[in-house]
Amino acid sequence: MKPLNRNQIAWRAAQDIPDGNVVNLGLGMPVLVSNYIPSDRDVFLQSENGILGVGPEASELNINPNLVDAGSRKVTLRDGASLFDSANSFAMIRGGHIDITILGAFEVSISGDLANWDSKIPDKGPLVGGAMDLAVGAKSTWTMMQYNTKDGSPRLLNYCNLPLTARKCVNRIYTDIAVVDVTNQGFIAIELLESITAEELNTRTEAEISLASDCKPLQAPADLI
Amino acid sequence: MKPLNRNQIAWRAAQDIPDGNVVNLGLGMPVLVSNYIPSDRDVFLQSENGILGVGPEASELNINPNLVDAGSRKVTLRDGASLFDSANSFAMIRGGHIDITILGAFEVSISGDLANWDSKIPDKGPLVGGAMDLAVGAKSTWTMMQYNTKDGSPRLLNYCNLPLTARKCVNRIYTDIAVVDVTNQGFIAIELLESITAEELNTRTEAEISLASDCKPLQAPADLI
Amino acid sequence: MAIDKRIETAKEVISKIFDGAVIMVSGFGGAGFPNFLLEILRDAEPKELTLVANSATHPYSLTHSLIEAKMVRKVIVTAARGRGKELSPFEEQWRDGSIELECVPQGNFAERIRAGGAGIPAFYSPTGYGTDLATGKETRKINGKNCVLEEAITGDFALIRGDRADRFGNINFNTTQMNFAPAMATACEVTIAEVREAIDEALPTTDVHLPSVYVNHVIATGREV
Amino acid sequence: MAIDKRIETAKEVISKIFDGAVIMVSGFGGAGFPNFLLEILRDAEPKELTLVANSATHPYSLTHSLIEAKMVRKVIVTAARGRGKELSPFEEQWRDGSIELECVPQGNFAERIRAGGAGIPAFYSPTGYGTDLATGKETRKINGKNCVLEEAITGDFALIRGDRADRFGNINFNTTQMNFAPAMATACEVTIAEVREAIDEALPTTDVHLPSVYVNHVIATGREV
Repeated sequence: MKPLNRNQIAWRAAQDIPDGNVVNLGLGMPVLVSNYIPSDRDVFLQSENGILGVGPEASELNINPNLVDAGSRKVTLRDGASLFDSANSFAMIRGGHIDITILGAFEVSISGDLANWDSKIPDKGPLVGGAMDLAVGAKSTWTMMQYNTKDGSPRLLNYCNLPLTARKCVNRIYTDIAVVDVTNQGFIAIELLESITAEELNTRTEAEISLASDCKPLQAPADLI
Repeated sequence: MKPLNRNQIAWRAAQDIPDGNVVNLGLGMPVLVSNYIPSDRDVFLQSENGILGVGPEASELNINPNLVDAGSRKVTLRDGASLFDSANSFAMIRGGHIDITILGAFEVSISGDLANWDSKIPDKGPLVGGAMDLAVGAKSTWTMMQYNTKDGSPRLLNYCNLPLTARKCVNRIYTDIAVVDVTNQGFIAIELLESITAEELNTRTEAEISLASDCKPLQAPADLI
Repeated sequence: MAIDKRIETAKEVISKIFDGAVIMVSGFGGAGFPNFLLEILRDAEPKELTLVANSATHPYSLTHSLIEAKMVRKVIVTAARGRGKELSPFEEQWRDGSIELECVPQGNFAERIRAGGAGIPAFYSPTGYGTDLATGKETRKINGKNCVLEEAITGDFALIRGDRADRFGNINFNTTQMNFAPAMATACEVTIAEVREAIDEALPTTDVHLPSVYVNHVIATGREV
Repeated sequence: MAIDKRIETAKEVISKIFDGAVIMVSGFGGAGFPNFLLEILRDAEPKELTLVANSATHPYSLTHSLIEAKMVRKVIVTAARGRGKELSPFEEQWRDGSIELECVPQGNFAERIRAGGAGIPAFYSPTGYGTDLATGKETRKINGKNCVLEEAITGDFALIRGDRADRFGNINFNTTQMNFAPAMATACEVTIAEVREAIDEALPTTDVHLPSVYVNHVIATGREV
């Protein structure tokens, strides 16, 4: 199996969302997760601009220009949805009523610190949005990311180099080559691409990382492209 | 003219509510004010349990058992009314969006301190309700009261004896014998019953009180009983 | 699996209310009391409860019946005064020192509960400053305004009353039935809602006053109030 | 006198926006931008404005046009990054030091505005703790949670967009058009609302999302968004 592509990473994360959960999906890769939630699970997607129960993207037929999600996509509502203002939406997020948030990440530290909002491009303005609130407020914070940067540098670090989004918040990391839990014993890979050895994983990680005793092969449907 | 009765005091206060104002009326005498608002003024009554735009008391014909005001009366809604929960209602009150609150009072001090919630009856439980929030939050706080206690003791004092509701909050006092402004120069009677002399008013007041240079006779319709 | 929070009888969920639990009970002035659930709770007889409710003594609410049954260790309320000159059961227990009382201004009460549900552990409020109800609390002058530090209130179980619910747990309220229910539902681990009617299909989003994420169990009573 | 907050043209009320005013502008992701009012504001050309808006650079919002016209001294936002690699007009002014930026996590942003309208001068939030956006802010550990002291934001003028309004100033929103508008309307001295349609008769209470007390002027634009 080759390293997972974006849709395959999204598929893999989607398999772990429990039935009945309320989930907020960040911009970028995480929003793809909504395409792969198993059909036997009834999941409510929260959008921080004021939706509980985001439905599929709108088509020409059912578009409402005022109904958008946090990624500015024109969306629909699912059965049982509700709407509210931003203050109430973040009361829901900060108050611990979201089961899982899945966020993109630049870096994650071994203690679960997350850096995902400021890549320090000179003179480009900051964009924090709801990331800090979601990372602090959700019961679980998962990240989705490429295991390494484009130039091969590690993203799983002892300490984040980029500005932090929140401290000690990440519980699990979904990547192209491994699924990693952030634990009191450090990073633990619970799934790993079969073609990658523990030694190679270590060289691609700055911090200590170990394999779970029952570490499984990381797999995803091959037809997701 | 005899000292004003409860309805006459309510009538007198009602005459001073400006057109277009939002007013919260406390339990007891203040709620009577709603009966006497001049018909040329469009006033919205707020009830702290979640109504902006309380209408007349409900009759057998239009009663909704779930629609009550802060005094537990079954009420109706006026045209243009809105409804909200208690947290939002007190956000409205605390946030300075109520023009006037009219509250009952046991005592008012010369600096505008109000005591109206705890009369210190032995072993009876306290009842604070929304009084402290209203006294602090409304743009103007008026009180309605008998000028003296049943045994003739003053209620307009140098310092309140009873537990305070809020400090420096009262702007105006409507009573059976005078209308009194609370100012930086102390209590100033702006209307006084014709049968009462300045000297008598002084003996019935603990704190310093003076008459406004344009102090008028306190009057109210005689047929209000 | 299709979400369905409706229950046929409330006995089982109420039986999970443990000794020492913190229970929030909605209702104000005759509207929004969950009296159906309170009857069952009284029969379940958990002990040493802390009750968070607007009033400890309101005759229309069965909150007082829990106190009379000696199930309550402490109340957090805005009103605890029985009607009439005789002492109410609450006042007798309070005089005897067998029940603890925390009396809170109604706006601080509502805001502290909202804060509990919104992940705000504490806030500064101008209400209550300089009064007996702020005794021992930290104070601070902010932008010239004297304030009191108020802590969030959270609970184990919220018992609320609505008008209609759907199987997802979305709640609609009839006018002033709303009062404290939305805030209380956000602030408790488990929320049990009694409603007049619980429907199969989803409530229209425009009818949802309390989003489903805040509600765990729904029971239809058929009762108008 | 019958209340009627509807205006035929917005030029006069917008002309009252003074140099140095703090302006809040609603909208998120393409929904709820008061672009009709922003066009008039840009032509009125007040200077040295402070803008409180979710984004300084959103292409669908005309907020950015005020910045491009050099009318803005400071922005308080959650997003200030232009799309693409080239610097946006905001980013150029920011680089040159001619505009001040306060970047706030979106939940703290919404809550600080809500607090401004609710008379809460400051609150503790867990969001942002330990990040660059909390630099210099007071921190405090409350019940084991590290928090940052966040101050309320208030403004002089709120420009918001709704769907329908009545002559009293009650506002109804279309789905996610709501976002920051209700909180902003509560937090400003003067609120001007543009809506698709402004009607003579009162909105049904069940349609009112923003009570009339928070709205000063209403103008119908006929526009869908």
